Amino acid sequence: MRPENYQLVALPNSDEYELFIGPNHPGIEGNYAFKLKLDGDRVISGKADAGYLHRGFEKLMEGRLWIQNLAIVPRICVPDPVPMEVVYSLTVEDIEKMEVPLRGQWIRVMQLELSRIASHLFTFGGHAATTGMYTPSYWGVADRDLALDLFEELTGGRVYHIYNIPGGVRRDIPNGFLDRLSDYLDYLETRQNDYDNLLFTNQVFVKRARNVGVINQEQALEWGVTGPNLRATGLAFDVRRDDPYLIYNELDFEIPTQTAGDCLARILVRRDELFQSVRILRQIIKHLPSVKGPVRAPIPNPLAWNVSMGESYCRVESSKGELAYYTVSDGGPKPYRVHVRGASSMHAVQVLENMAVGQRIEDIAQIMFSLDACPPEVDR
Amino acid sequence: MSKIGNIPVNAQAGKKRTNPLAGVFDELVQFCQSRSMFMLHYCTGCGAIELPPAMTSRFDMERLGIQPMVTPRQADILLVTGYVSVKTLKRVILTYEQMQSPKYVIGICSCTVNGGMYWQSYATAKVLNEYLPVDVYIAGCMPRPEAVIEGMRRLMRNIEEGKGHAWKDYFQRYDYYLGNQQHLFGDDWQTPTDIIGEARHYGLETEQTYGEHTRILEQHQQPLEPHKMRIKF
Amino acid sequence: MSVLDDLLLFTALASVAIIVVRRFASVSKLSVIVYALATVLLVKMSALGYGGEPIYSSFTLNVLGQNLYWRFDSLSWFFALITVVIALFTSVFMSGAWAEKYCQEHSTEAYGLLQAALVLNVLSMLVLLASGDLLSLFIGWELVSWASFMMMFLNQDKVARKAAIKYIVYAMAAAMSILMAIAMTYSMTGSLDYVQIMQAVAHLSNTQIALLVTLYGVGFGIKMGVIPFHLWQAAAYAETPGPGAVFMGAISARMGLYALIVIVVQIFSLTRVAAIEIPYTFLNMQNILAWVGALTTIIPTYIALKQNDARYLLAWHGVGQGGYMLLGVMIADSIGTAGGIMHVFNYATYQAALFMAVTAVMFRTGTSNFSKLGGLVTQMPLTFMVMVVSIIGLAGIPPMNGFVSKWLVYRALLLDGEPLLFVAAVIGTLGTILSVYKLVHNTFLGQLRLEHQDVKEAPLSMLLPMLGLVLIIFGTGVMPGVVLDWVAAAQNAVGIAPITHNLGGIELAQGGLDMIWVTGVMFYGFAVGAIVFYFLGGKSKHIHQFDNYAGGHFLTSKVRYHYSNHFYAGLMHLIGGWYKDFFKKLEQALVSLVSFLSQLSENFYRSAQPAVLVAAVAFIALWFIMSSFSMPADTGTVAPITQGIQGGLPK
Amino acid sequence: MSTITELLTELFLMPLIAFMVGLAMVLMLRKIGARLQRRVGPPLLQPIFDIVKLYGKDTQVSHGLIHDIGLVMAVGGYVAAEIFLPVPGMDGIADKGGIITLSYVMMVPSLGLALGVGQCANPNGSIGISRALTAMLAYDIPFIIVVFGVAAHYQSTSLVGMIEYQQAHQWGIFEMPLLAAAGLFALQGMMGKQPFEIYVAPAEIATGPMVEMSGKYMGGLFVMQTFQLYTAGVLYTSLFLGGGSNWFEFLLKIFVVVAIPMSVAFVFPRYRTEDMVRIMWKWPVMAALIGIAFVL
Amino acid sequence: MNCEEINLWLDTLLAEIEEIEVTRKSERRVRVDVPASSLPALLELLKGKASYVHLSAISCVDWPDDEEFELVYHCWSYEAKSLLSAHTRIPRNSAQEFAHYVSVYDIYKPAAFFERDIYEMYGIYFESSPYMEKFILTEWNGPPPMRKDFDAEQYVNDTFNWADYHPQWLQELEEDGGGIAVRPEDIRL
Repeated sequence: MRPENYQLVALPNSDEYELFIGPNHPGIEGNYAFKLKLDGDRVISGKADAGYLHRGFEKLMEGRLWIQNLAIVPRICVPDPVPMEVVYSLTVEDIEKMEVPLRGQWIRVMQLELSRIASHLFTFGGHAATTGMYTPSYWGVADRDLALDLFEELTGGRVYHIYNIPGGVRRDIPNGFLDRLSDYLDYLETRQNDYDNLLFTNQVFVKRARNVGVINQEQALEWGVTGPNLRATGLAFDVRRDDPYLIYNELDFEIPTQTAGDCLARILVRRDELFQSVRILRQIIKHLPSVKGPVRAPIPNPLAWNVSMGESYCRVESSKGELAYYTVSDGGPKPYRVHVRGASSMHAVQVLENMAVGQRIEDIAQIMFSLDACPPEVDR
Repeated sequence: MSKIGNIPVNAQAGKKRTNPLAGVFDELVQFCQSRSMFMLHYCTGCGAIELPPAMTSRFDMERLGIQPMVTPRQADILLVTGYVSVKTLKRVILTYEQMQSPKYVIGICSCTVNGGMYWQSYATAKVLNEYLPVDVYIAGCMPRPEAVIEGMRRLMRNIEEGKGHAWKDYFQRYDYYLGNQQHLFGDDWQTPTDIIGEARHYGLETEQTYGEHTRILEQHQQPLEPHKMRIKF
Repeated sequence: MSVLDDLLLFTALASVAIIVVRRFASVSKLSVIVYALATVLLVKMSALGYGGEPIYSSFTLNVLGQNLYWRFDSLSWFFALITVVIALFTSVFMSGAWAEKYCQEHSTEAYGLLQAALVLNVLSMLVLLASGDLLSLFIGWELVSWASFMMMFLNQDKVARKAAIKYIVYAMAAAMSILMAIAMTYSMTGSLDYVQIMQAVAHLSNTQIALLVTLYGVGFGIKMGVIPFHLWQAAAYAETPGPGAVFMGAISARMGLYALIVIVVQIFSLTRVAAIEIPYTFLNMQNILAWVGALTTIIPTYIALKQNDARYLLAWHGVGQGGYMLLGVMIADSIGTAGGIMHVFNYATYQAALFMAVTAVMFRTGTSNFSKLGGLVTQMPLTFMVMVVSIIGLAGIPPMNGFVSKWLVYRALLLDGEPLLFVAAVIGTLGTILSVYKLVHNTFLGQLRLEHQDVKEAPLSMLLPMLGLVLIIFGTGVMPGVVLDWVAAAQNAVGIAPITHNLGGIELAQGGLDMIWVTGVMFYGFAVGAIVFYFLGGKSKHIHQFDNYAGGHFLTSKVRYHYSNHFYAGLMHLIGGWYKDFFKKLEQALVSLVSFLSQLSENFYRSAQPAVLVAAVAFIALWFIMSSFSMPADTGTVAPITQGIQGGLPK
Repeated sequence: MSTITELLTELFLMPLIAFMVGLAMVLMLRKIGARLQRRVGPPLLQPIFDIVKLYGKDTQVSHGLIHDIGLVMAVGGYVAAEIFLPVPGMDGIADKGGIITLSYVMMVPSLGLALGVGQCANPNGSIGISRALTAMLAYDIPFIIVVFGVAAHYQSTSLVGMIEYQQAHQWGIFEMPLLAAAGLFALQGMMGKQPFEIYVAPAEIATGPMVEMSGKYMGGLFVMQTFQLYTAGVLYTSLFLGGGSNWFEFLLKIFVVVAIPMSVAFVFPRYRTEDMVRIMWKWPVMAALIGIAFVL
Repeated sequence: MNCEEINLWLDTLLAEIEEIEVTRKSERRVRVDVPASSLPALLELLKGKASYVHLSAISCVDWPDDEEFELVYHCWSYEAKSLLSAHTRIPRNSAQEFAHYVSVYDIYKPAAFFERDIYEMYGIYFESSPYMEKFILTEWNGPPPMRKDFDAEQYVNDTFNWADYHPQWLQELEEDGGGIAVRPEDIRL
């Protein structure tokens, strides 16, 4: 930094001191920082510090073709990239008034739900690790890896798939994919008991997570909390059901809620959501073979595709919460403006700063992970 | 234009170890260094997402003696996982300087090599080895866990064969690295770590340690002498 | 003229001399010489330390048919030695640079007064220790109380004045309690002489003994600051000007223990005390006293844990450590009492060193508030060393001397089969470790503040006594036999089987202690550790404090990166609610009563001098109690006694 | 003359054996963890690799003399403590100190480390130390009650005497099951493993005391850990499992003892500080006090 | 109130505001164009009277040709289950000085984040917004980067170097007439 920062100054006669959680800290999710002012172990105030992951996505996208942008959108949120591709495609389809073939829609939902499973498995481990239990993160990441294998088979990429394009998905599912998916779901269900015993009903964990980082419903609405974090306060709202996109209104699933609004409630909501996703995937496995037809609508030459003028705001339910893109086209080969409303842009900044006040240093990392914030969504 | 390639390191500089026994056991130490690598828990970019799989049950890095460590003091390897924004780069450099030698930098993902898919981004630094001496690059977007582990094994082999000396380059050609840092961050860039002092202390300095950029640093810098324990009445 | 006469006379003359020359700069040198000569005189009596016969003073007084006389036995000599040696160290400590600074900040007069107060304290303590009967004991007691008060009252600070007044109120209560007890003893036994009382005690009933022990216990306990009378001490000692705090903190409160040993252990004998069963409980009088000791180790220690000022923290520990002594003495076997008595010596050494270190820090930085300190180790390394050695002693960790006496107490509790007392003692010790780390961390470790960048090491005149004390702490830790010799003689004098010991500790069939071996092995371990550290590892580089892990951030000078307040926050979440301040509220009720009385008297006397006020209040209270005492005892025998006592009052 | 040679051998051998056995225990710890986490785990010599590498670092930072001395005290204190612990065929100076001395000598490394970390001027470290000392307060109370009970039962504070008694009669664990259970609980805290891992807590305070430790400083902590595991195992074995009449039996016992807390460690998160103190002062203290009532 | 009633209520509400233009794009999407002066009042009404409690996002679009910034407030109603996008346009300033607008933080708390974001990226100063300071771009000294007149590629080429990656195997390929078919500078569109 600047030399003047090292020029000694008299410190105020106060007992407050500062701690830096992140960017190089195990208690932070990704490259992000949370600066704390503490007195003893009580947090006086917390200040989020973002920008470590800033790449100027929105600027980058203005400089690339509509189709090229598909390659960079999943990079905005790494643990859960599929919704990014889908929602970007949705806005383009909305501007172009394209109709995605039904089979394409089913496959998209399949990916979305599989991605949700992978993301939640990742989160459990992270949350448990902040409380000192590392075994769930070992298990969770390994089990997530099996989902990534499925993705690899389906799309060719483990983490970044670039499988959705405006108009549908790039290609149909491989032979026998649904069987392997079904096996994976069976496996996940056999693991349910292990996870419950190890994590969700572990007395020590429950003691750590209960009544920590409580948001009530009013605060949640005021601060714009979305997704599982909102459902953990008792409001059964889910974009998939209440603002349905793709074929979600044809699927039968529940919206798990908890009322406590604390860290435990949030992780339990995610746990239930994971098994709701399993339920959705089972329906897809059952229905998908009967949905015939192409997987994508024809699009013009992608290298010379001038999307017609218009604007569209589309949102989906990602594993972190409400994810939305605002896309503006001026009829040119490149987007005029793409605004990414990351699901975590509220959680990781204002909600966290508000929740941290008065909490204890023990719980800060846990609160952060229980909100399941994804810093690159803030930075973009 | 910087050139990716083998960094010309004078491996013999600083060879005279302060530890009298280490000369005898040099190879043993080198072997152990290759078999026990503590990597820093610092996710600088999106490539970090492939580290948990590499660390955990499926690929299990610990069987190679690699384990994550929390603070730069404890760690040997700095994994720069993907693009580094300028804001992060400052922290990465600080973190690197706070790490203790022998230390290694692995650039994971294509973005560290040449900007990758963010080549036109105003916020990310493009070529990592302009700012830090990089031991191994693992290209890919993003490299699979197998590739990460393979890269680690390459580093292990390098160390075992006595080739992992890129860290000395940072001391020996500090002026070059500092110049690039100053170009990006401004001339009054100063980290609290005293690299020149360290190079002097451990006998790692060469003529190229000093230059115009270190002179600029000396003009600007606030000297950070450690508090010496002293008995003064 | 016996040696004791020499000592007392010499000290008395020296007091006069010091008071006379108090305005001159030479007073500091004079006082050092005085204490050094007093030490020489004590050394001349050193036969007492090895089981010699008591030495009597040739000066006696005859008051109302009672022969008042003064004598030194092994126990008195032991306490006297500690007193004079600590006074010597203190006088050296306050002679040089500290004196200059104090004179500048206050006045030469104030400094002279401090010296005078110190020498009067020493004199009065010697008189107390030399007392040969109850009346001379009481005279000495009163002298000590007022001398202490004088010392505390020197600090003009409001808080200090308040603490001093609080103290004198407590002291008056103690004096009354003792006076009452003495009167009753006289009425029951017809004598004030120790030997005669000792013989008469056999004929007393249990109730009488219980009453007497309670009264004496309250009186002496107040001086010791045992539960529930612990509230006055910490503030009073902490606020006394530096060297005064050193002296008072180290030894003053131990006079209560001395008197308690003489009366309860020597005269009544603990077997007799133990025979007194408390109705409806499983406890006896001895248990009660032991539990008072145990609680005194715990409660003040944990109050100390919450302090945010170094002097207060230490002063509270002083209260707590008194508990170990009482506990050890009350175990009543040879090991336990040895531990208790030896702890007086050990405690005096490290507490003096600690107060000196804190005073040195205050001398250099002007504050003892933890929030404003930190990182001084690089500036004051020797003071830091003194503090570390002393806290190791205070925490009772080998190889310092505090460990030995605590070991003896634990060992006795173990042999005695007292699990709860044992646990209580251990809880106290653990609390001590916690708070002494807080002390050393918040003053010497951590971030160095801007205003302390140029702080220097404590001046030599202050450093030398500290280092001398450190040598004693370590030396008697390695060779506790030196002190145990004296302790054994003292035990013999009070009629307890002396402890069998050797130079390195004690030998017991079921596990003894040999500190020479223990220390040897520990230093062997450190040597191995040093070899491993310095020869197996490479060179290291000393770095600036800004070059520090901050989660990848750049530390700047604006960041306070030092954890000092609420140091044990996690623990306090659990036990914080247990600080109920029950005792404080009780005390507040009493204080408001006293202040009411003092305001009344202010109206009477229209005097602005608080000292006079307090004296007046005290006198009225005394008169009130005396008259109420004589009312029921209207039946003949008591009347002359009250007269006798009034005749024997020192004022 | 022979006693002196014997003693010198013991002074040399006892810490060395402790270190070697401790290394094996560290390996066991990591292997148990790996198995529970369904992976392979480190190679056999990994603990040695780590320590040699750390000591072989070319550069390392010191925050001052006390930082160095703290590490010397930390390792040295444990080296000394090992000599108080009787092992088959070697008594060291166990007869000169006894268990009370041992438990206080074992505090020396903690104190040394605390001083060293304090000089690092990092609040993470200071918080870690404040938590570590709180943890010590928490587990030492049940532990000291257990020690009291055991010493009262065997009528001795000498570990040698206790072992002799047990080998002549019966293992302490059968005579004092409640105390043994409480002791095992305290052992978990003493080893600083989950659920009592509060003072390392990487996600909260970035490994607390270790935060500024590099190279040989970190290496010292690794060495300290080996001693810590060994000491805990041997102490428990001596108190309750009759020590060892031969090395095989002895090693078997200490490995079993240490394996129990290690297995528990990987399936629990850590308690908060006050929860940890509460639980330590509740169950093991209760069990130990009842156990003492049986013993006395 | 069910959805239809709210929607009906909304329509009457919207009719009250002057110069407003309402487009119902689909069942759940309403587009409203308001002048900048009426926007806070509209949001106030939306939140207070029509249950649009959730501010999903504030988007900013730069129209340099019109010398205007377009601000889009996306509000969601949990009860009506409909998303209302309020578009407004404010005059655009040069990169050196800020454009000014009012904050809606007192209506919608989440606005603070988006307003700060727009402040950094476009240089629009929102009066009375709580955190008008740098957040993401704390170490950025250039102009607000999202403005159309900031040329990122130019900046990148001026600031950064490129690694010259030309290994042996590539040289061999090129000797055989292969290699990279289109150089990066050629494929720029």
